[in-house]
Amino acid sequence: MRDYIIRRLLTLIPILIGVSIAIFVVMQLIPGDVVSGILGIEETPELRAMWEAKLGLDKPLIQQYFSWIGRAVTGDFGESFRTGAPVFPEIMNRFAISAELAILACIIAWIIALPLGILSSLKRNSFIDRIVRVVALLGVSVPNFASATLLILFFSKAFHYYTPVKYVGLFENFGTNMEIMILPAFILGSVMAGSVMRMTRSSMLEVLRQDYIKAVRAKGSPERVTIFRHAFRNSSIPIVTLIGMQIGALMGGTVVIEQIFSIPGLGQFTLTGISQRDFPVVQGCVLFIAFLYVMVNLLVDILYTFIDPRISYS
Amino acid sequence: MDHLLEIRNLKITTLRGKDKVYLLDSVDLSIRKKCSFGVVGESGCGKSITASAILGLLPYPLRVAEGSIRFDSRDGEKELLKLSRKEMRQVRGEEISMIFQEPMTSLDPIFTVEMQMFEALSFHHPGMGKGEMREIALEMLHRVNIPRPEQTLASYAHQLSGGQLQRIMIAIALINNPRLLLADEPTTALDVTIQAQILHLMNDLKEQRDTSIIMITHDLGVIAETCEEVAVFYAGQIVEQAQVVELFTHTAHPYTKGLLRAVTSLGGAQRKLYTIPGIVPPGGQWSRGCRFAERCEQCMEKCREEMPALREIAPGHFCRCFLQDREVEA
Amino acid sequence: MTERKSEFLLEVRKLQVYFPIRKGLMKRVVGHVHAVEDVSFSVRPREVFALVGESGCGKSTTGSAVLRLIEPTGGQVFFRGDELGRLSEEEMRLKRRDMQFIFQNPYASLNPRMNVWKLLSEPLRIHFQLSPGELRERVGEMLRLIGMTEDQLERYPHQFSGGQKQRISIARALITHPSFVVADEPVSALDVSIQAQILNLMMELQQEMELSMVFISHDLNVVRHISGSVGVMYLGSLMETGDTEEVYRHPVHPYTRALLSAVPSHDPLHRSRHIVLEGDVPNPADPPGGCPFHTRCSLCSGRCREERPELREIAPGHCAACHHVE
Amino acid sequence: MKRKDRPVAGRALPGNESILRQLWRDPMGRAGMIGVGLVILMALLAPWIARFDVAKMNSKAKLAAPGAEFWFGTDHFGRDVFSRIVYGARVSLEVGIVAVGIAAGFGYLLGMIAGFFEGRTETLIMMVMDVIFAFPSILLALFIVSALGTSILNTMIAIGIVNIPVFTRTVRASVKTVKSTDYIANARSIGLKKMKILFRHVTPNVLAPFTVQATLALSGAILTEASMSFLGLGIQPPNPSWGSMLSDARKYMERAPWLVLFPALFIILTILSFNILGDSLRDVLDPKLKL
Repeated sequence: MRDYIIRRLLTLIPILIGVSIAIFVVMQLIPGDVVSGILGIEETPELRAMWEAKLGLDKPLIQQYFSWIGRAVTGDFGESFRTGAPVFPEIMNRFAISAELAILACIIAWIIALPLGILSSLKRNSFIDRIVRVVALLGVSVPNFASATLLILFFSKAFHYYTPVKYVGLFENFGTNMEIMILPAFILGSVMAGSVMRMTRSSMLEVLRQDYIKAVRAKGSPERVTIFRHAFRNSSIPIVTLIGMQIGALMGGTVVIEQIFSIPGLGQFTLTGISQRDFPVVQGCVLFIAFLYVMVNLLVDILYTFIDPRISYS
Repeated sequence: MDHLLEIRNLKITTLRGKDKVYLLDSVDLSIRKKCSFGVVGESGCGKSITASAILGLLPYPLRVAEGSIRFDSRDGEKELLKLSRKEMRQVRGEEISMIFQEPMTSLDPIFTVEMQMFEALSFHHPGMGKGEMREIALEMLHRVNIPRPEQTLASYAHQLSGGQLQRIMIAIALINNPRLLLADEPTTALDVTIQAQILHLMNDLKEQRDTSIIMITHDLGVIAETCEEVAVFYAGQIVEQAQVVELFTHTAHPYTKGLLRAVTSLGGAQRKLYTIPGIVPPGGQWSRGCRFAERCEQCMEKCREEMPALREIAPGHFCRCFLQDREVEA
Repeated sequence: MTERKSEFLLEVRKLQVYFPIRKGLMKRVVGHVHAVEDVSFSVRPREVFALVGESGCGKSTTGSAVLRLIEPTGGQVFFRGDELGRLSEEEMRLKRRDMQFIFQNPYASLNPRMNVWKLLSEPLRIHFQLSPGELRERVGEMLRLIGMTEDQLERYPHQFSGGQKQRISIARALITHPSFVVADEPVSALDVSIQAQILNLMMELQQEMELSMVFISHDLNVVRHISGSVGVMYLGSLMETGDTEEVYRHPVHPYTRALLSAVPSHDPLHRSRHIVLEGDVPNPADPPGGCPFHTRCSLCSGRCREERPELREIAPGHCAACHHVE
Repeated sequence: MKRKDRPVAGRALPGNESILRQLWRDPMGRAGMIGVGLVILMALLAPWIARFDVAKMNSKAKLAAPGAEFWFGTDHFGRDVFSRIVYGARVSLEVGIVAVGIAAGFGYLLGMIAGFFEGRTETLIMMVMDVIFAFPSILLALFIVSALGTSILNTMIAIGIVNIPVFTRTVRASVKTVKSTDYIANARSIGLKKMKILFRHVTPNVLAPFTVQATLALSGAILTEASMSFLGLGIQPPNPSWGSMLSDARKYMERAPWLVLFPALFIILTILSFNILGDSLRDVLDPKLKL
């Protein structure tokens, strides 16, 4: 097990190096020039040289890459071109907000999806099953920005209710924070719930056909035990895989929702960085998000061993 | 009740598209107490679904359309098809158990053998302590000749061989001392030498206990080795039923004859093997006459028009064939 | 290479197939599954040689390795005097016209997207330059041999029953008129009553086309019926070989005896007295030293644990690998 | 025996019975086909259906409610929403098809190579795919577009690149499955050359999951384009895109809710239709994957 984790961590290195090179190369392609952006009409050759030296843009590309990556591994993602503030602490602040949103969305998704998915697999082809399948299909088909806009419209027209515009932290005022977060979390959660429901249903149907389920029933097992202890646990591997991918995608993938609801999360930070050509912010955010994604995948793989004794990575 | 189990007029249907299709058609079976009863037939003849129906475990979309299954349980006679879910659960594993064709997939892969043996006990004896359960489990594993019971209890299915797993399945099935054991092709997936071990074990256990066995198989050899009475299924019906010795020595139905000739001609003197021409008609595609007519060498006009009844042609020997009627009448 | 004259069409000498087991950080090879261990046998022209044994004994791997569908780890295979292991991939590919393989599971071995015409004409297109007319003729002739009609040419495999599919896959193997075929459990995926039909067909074709065959099966009755000589395998090794009737009537190896006695008899009055073997087959990744069978053998002695018995001739044409057989 | 001519087992596979007919028989498949068909028709016939120039502003009719002249009303520049929706279908489909084309083309090639040749090539290809996969797709698309500059073509390229790994993985996985089947061993045993095995036996059997993936990816690509345009980094004005129409409409939501309703409705229905079609197609082509 320990060997496996070490091996997986080692294979992360080339992927993360690849990711960092990809980011760096793409950043070089970005048209427009930061320095002229900063200086505007006051640009003089001297000022320009000074700024280039300050930002390290006068060095060869390879050197720029290594100095960036060298500092990145120590958690130093440089300073924002715009604000001059260090990027890493800001990423962590934003990450906390995005993580809260992601956790809420997951909880909502699982509360909806798992029971309904199981129910629909047990009542296969019944009325309930059909309803669940339609709901799940809507969940995966309705884009989050569309449902968000429609819901905002609905709340304003029907109840004259508007979500607070100014973000308030979780520890500043719990109530207001929840008021801000619950609608976006619900929207993100419903999209996730759609695919989790479908996966749960198909995976359960697959397991329910297995001989050992029949054998468990033949022992006189109560349905509750058959379904939860045996069927659900056995069908959870693909579900866990899917959930892992979704959590990975939630890191930064919430950009649209954060934008609509003015939540200062990681996605919004990246988006602002992109539109302002703020290299260190974009580089830092994207690298951090990719790192999170790979770590979530690793955690999922480790989780497999606790679910299924046949999977051992020794 | 004279018998342990009485099946009357059992009909099972499935759905093909929107059509209802019969897979089992009016089957009657009576199983005596302390008897090992063989059910033999080719795949799709309805033998396995009969066993599933007894335990109420038919997979979707199969259903019992009609019939009765009466069972002489410890607390009186029960109509199994009319039991509530809860009552049915009390019968399963406690009074009627089942073992399956594929031992490799019959144990839940993510739990230990111990946990699954304990389950079988605790479903029916909720108050039983861990110590007592462990004692019983070890005793059962010992009975089925598992070499290292302690170690086996802590194992998972993928760590054990097919033969060992089938022994464990038998141990689990017999752990509550049921009155009836349904064995659905218990040795088909196993190698010959392992099959010999398992059949040997089942014969031994039968001697020691009062459990009746219904042995479902496609292999007449397994029937000859283990059973006292046998019913031959063809296309969802019983075509012949008798004591084993009677069936093998005074075979009456052309289908049974064909099956026996096909296996005994193997390794026999003549080079060309005997074959029954054609294939088994699938469920729902049966003609109104005798279902074997298409493949029967002695098929008559009448056979295509009319379904022969299952008649007693000698004491305890039943056969569904017009040829036998003629002999009886003559 | 000098042409070696031999009475045998196929000679297999000390064939070995090992599969590496990889583990750990760098996927190091930590051991090998000894799937086939020093297997030697020969097949005469027009002879059916059967390999029989229980699952995992290496009989199918042997069959595939003979035709280089799996590359052997060691040993030699001579076909008409040519050593197959020395042929280039291209030479081997051309050789396949003359040596074919029949698969166990007709449901899986026929490409679901090819109809009967494509399935049967493909081997001919690969190995012969035939005009469309000749192609039709050869396919038509083969169809008649397997008892099917030309109006079925446009159908796809899933439209046939298991028995018919196996007929098609036999036809596909035999349409180039090979002189040698490996048939890997060709009837075990089929229903009992269909098995006999396919076996009859195979025996007819074998006679008619003067085929030599390695017939692989776990079914002792089938093997007795179809083969002229037999090799009994256990844990990757040959335990006993010889004329089929001789081996069945007078088995000498303790494993062969147990195996034969395990077959259920079809007579309820004479239930067979089984020699019931204890325990399971050892793990081929970690085979026992000495005789492979010693862990389950009733005759096991000190020598059996130490020394691996060679296949020795104990009567003319009858060989066994056991220290206790004289 | 009127059923005699029916196939003995399994469903008919493509190649001998029209896939379209099978889809049509299934109510869900029919719904998906109708939905997708309507969107395609709308896109193809846009110049004839649209009643006004999509970019033509009309200061006299700003934020007009739906009515006889402007069926779906007008936006804050007085542009006809109906016409913009109709042309928006064209943009969505163009972006979707080209992006999926890019993704499917590269994905197919890479997947085939990785699956068939294995070894180092495979490791390298899959590593690159893992790298692409490590970014949330919308963020990666935004990132690429910001580097290349916002334009329709660059949007297509960005969405295309993002979707390559899914195709590579699907194709590689099915190549590996197909490769281990008996019928590939069979093709080898009759003496077929490696390349011919690849094209004659592997490709047709990989096509089924590939087609399903393509349909589902199309709905994904349309969704990504709409999201990017919603954020202002996709299709640029004055080109109509459902995503940017929805985004612009938010400011006037109170006064002119139809500006939100119509684009939202069309996005939802389009993606729904493609998803339904993809699901039914999977049921028809690959019954094993059936949900």
